[in-house]
Amino acid sequence: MRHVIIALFLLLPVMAFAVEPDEMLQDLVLEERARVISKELRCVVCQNQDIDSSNAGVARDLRILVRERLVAGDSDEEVIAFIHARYGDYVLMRPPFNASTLALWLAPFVLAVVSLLAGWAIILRSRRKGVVADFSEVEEAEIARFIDINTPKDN
Amino acid sequence: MGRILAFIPLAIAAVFGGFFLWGLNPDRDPNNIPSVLISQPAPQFDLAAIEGLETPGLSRADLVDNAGPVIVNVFASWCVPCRAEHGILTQMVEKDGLRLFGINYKDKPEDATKWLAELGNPYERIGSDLSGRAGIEWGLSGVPETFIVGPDGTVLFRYVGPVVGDEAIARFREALEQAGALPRGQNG
Amino acid sequence: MIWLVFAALSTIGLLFVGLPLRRRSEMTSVMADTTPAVLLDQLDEVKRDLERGVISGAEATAAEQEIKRRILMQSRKTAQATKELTSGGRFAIVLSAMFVPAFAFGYYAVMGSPEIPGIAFSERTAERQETAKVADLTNQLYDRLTTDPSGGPSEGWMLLGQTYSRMGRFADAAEAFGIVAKRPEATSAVFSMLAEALISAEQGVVTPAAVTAIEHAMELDPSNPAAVFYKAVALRQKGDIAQAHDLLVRRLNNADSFYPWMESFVAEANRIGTEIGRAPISLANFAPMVNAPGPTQEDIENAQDLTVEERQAFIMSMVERLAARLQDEPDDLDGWMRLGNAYSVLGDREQAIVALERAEILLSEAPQNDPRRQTLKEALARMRQ
Amino acid sequence: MVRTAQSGEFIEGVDDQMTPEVGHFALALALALALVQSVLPILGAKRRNILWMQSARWSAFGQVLFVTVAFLALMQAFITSDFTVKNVVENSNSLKPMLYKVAGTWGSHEGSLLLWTLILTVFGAAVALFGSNIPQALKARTLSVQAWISVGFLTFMLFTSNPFDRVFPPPSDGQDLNPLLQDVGLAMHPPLLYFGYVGFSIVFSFAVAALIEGRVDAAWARWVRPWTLAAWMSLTAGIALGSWWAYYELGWGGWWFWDPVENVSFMPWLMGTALLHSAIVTEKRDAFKSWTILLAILTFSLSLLGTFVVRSGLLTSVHAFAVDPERGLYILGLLAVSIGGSLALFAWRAPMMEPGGLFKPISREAGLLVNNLILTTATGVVLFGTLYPLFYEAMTGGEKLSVGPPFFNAAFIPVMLPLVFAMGCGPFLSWKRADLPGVLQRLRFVALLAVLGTLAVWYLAEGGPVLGYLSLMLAFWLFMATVREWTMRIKLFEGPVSTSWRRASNLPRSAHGMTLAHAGLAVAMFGFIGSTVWKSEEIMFVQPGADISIGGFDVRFNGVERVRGPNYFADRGELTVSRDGKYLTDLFPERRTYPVAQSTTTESAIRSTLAGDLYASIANPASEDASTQGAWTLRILYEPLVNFIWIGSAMLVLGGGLSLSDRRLRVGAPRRKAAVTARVPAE
Repeated sequence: MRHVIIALFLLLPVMAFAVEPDEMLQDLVLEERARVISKELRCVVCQNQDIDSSNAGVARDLRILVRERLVAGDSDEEVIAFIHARYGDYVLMRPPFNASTLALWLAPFVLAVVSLLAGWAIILRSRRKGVVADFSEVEEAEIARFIDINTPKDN
Repeated sequence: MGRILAFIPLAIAAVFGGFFLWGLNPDRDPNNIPSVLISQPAPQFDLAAIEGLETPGLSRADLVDNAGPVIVNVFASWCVPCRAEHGILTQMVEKDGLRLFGINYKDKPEDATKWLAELGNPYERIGSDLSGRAGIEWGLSGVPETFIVGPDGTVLFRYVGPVVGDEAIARFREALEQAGALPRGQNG
Repeated sequence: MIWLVFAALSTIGLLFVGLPLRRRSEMTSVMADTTPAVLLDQLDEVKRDLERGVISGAEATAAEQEIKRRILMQSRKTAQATKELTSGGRFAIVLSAMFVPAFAFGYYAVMGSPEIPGIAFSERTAERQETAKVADLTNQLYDRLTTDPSGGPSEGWMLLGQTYSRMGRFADAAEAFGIVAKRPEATSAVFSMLAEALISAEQGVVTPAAVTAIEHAMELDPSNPAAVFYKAVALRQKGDIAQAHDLLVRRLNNADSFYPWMESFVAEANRIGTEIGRAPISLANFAPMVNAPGPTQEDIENAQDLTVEERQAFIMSMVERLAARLQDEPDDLDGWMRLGNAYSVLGDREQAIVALERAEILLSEAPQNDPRRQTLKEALARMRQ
Repeated sequence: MVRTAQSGEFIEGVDDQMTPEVGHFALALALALALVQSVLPILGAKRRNILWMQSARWSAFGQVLFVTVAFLALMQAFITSDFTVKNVVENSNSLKPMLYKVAGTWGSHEGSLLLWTLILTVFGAAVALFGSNIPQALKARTLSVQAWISVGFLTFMLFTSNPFDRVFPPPSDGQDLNPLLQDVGLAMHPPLLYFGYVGFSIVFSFAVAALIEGRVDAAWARWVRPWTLAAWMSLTAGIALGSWWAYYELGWGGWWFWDPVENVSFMPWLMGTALLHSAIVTEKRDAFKSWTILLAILTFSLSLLGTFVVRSGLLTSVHAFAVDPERGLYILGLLAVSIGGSLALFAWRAPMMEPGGLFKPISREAGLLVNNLILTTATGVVLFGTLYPLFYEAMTGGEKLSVGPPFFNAAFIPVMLPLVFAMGCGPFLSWKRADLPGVLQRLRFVALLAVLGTLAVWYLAEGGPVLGYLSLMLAFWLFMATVREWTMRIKLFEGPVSTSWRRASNLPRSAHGMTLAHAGLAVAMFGFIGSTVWKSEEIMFVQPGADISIGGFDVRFNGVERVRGPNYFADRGELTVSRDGKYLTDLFPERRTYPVAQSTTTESAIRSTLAGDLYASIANPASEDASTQGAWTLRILYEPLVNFIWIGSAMLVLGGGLSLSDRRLRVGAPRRKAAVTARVPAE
């Protein structure tokens, strides 16, 4: 395990910014697309970083690759698919929508529906007509005594 | 009804707890990323030899139509764990007669040459991947990584990190046995 | 001193539990339930809100009704809860108070390390200076050796290499030993030290360079224990565990007396022996039992699962047996030297000197060119430092 | 042999040479007290034994004393760089600046656990000290439950992660603390975050005690409220500080990354916020009782979950501590006992609670219900998203998946936006039954203003996503509605200012607190939106003398200078910022190298104004092309409105503080004389 960590660290060059000027494309539209795509791809050697903000060597290679594919005329989806084919689901920051991620993508909807149902049930239950009985004389007296006993008498 | 509802939080917590217990299983390495290449044909790549070294280069064509499974090891002279792994791979070549190919990842030719001269060169072919592009094709996440490729060019196994230590070697040898590169049961 | 502090702390801990035992009269007042106060305040609040016009009159009445209903409930609850408060249970408190120090000392006795002092970094100037001095001297030595037109004396390089090794700079150490190893006068020890440095530098992996060094060391002196040891390591890494094991055992068998390196040999042999199912061996089999009654089967079995301390004690008893035998055969020169060595390994300097001096007397009758003279002189000098 | 002689001398030497062991011993005493406290008071409450119940008070004080002694002992070891303590060796260095030596005390897993326990005991002692308005039996039970948690964490620390493990002989110097963590913001971040995290423990203890006692009512809700508020404030401040740290230390200019560790601190916050609101309903209307209890349990459970995730290596994260499955198992056991136990107790007792006051679909209660449901849903989304990679891996047998910011942004924001809308209306609604047309009438003007404000921004700014404008409109809506509600309460503009002033000062402080906090959220939202939607960025190679223009500023790069710090050296860039030819300021971004820890950090330089931050950071070129020889990589960002995030967060915290200072929360506290008269009435 320790060795693996060493190995991973060795892939990190001297700290640099994530996106380097020499990687960037002259074409501003393509560059903008590249930045957007980069935020969708995970740096596989880092922990929860997209390749756009990672300074690992592999991330840099992937960024250059993304730009090369864009220059070659790929669409955004094709670029992502190209990298997805090599690194698998793990590389996608936005999990793909398929059978095994159905639960994840549906979770917000399911939770929202459950919440709505629960809220509705609670409100239904709470609007029942309560018995608004007045207090009897004995009860009034008891309340008055309670208030009297418990009122601070130091003033 | 209320009684059943009151149990729901406990039930959910129990399910979560079960997953956590599974997640703590010591064999699980949260940093390990499975390869999409397993059971897939080895990727297309064509790498020239390391400049100044007699060992020839490596391309996908060299990984198909072999008599038996071969090992593809990604290494670099700047990678400390690669040194540790080197002896073990050498031994597999010398003692078990396995065929070993190398991809020299992002390494200066002169460094790689010096490194191999110092530690010995067990590789049959070495491709020099200066740009790291072949590494991407292989879905590389770090160095070293070692693959077992079947005779038809199918990737059978991938090991991330150095094959060092009894446990790692045992795992690797088991994969070699399954691939048919080693006779079964030899490793006790 | 430290136990005094612990005792004081424990007393405080004990008091913290025991304190409720004092002061008894004030307690009942604290027992008042403050729920009524909260309810009354809520009533007040409705009144205030009404005055401020935040709520309408109807809202205020409804809210008041609700709070009054709670008051009613609370009032009945209070009426029901007539169960008397008790204030006994003093014994449980005393017992709990005693438990606190007892538990703390019990835990600490097992887990604490009272023998280790805390040392602030600023108090360690002497040590730092020492380290700096060693580093400085090492650098000086290195400079002298490298600027020496004749390449520097081998002794110098060896000293440098050993210093580097001790500092953990194995690659540098290997370089220093490597220079001597290229010279014609290189002994087996030079090569084995080189091998050791090379292997340490690679974190235990035997590289081809290390193998070459081991081979050279073995050629020059097949009995060099260090060479044999690393040869075994190399064999084991190549997968020839059986051969490695045999090699270690053979060397142990060839030893004529107890040497400090034997322990690591036995440990290594047992470590790799388990992999191929060899029976464990015991140091006792090879310890200096020339004429003494050998260890019983029971001894051997016991020795196998000993802790470090127990093993130390075990060796000690072996040494004592040797010492006892020498009382009967005081003319055994080799025996005295072995005993001296053994004591020095065990760290008993005075005993070692005594034994070596006995050997020195016996040795004075030996011829001048007896190699043991030199060994003894060195050993004595080392002990008397 | 020589060594023993020396250590003998040391032991008889100066006092502080034994502090590490004193710390260790003090922890053992704290554990002993916690054990006593976890049994005696709760038994006392059951048997109505006053002595036993009373013992909770002093053992709670004792615990805090001994844990403090241990904490100070560890701190002393860090300050003096005592490398006989393993934890100091691993996390400090003699060259480290004093501030970070002190902060190193809680920088590691062991030290932070000690801090955790310290705060845990502080909250217990605080209840013992200030909770004089809480009935004795409830207090005794609460403190016992708190002591159970103490026992759990003290044993965890002593048996798996002892901060006082020793090394002898000491190494010549220590390894350094991760330089990324050597920062003022971060030094203060964990203590605050833990105050929040751990503060919820006392609320949890109150909930469990109430379940054991079988009594939850308006009074209970009122006793618990100040503790909830205090914990919530700290957590808010802690999260805000952490995000501020990430913003200026990591050099990317981002302030939230949906990292698992961020998420696990965010979830207790969301739940805690729900709890805060649900407790109001319980207090005022005696309703939502089992729900409030459940929220109290869940909030602290999520805090524990956070601790578990950070320390077990279950998920990969930038911030996680060293991975250790054994520790993970121990915490999982702790989780199982505490969360499982409390939820089981809940399942058993909750159905027995009496139903509370009734209300109509349009009412303050319903509004707070909406708040609770949305916050719970949002928590669920974050929880599920954070843990899904683990679930996925378990279900598929080893396949991996990433759930990153794109998912959270897509799932979380749409869930939360309706809450912002509801927040605008909620305070206008009266209890039980609200007058909907009246409320709508009052809010018509607010809605109009929100639309106008958004249109104005749309006109001024150059485009942006629809979701951005929708969020902006809601932020305007929330801000205006909150202000409108406040002016209505104090009848501002409806009479003389003096009357309004008098009304304002008569208003309970908690009302002002709510207004401030709600407005704070709106302000923070402006920050979130501005710095996300209208952020601009320039990354380039620059030679000295180069000019860059960004966000209306002109930046000139003057070159780079090598400077030295106490335990690092740095390349410091010099930038001159001007606008329309007028000099504004100089910026000095640094790239620091820490030789001992062998790592590098970027120190960004920021020109902060209310309108936005000009944010510069520097690194040298990674490639060595001839064309870029001598050039430096410069990254300049313009982040509009970003400071509103921290201002809004500060308003949230202050709002909580105002609420906390409300005198109603202390009703029932004996006012010395009153205490005597409030003697148990002799029936």
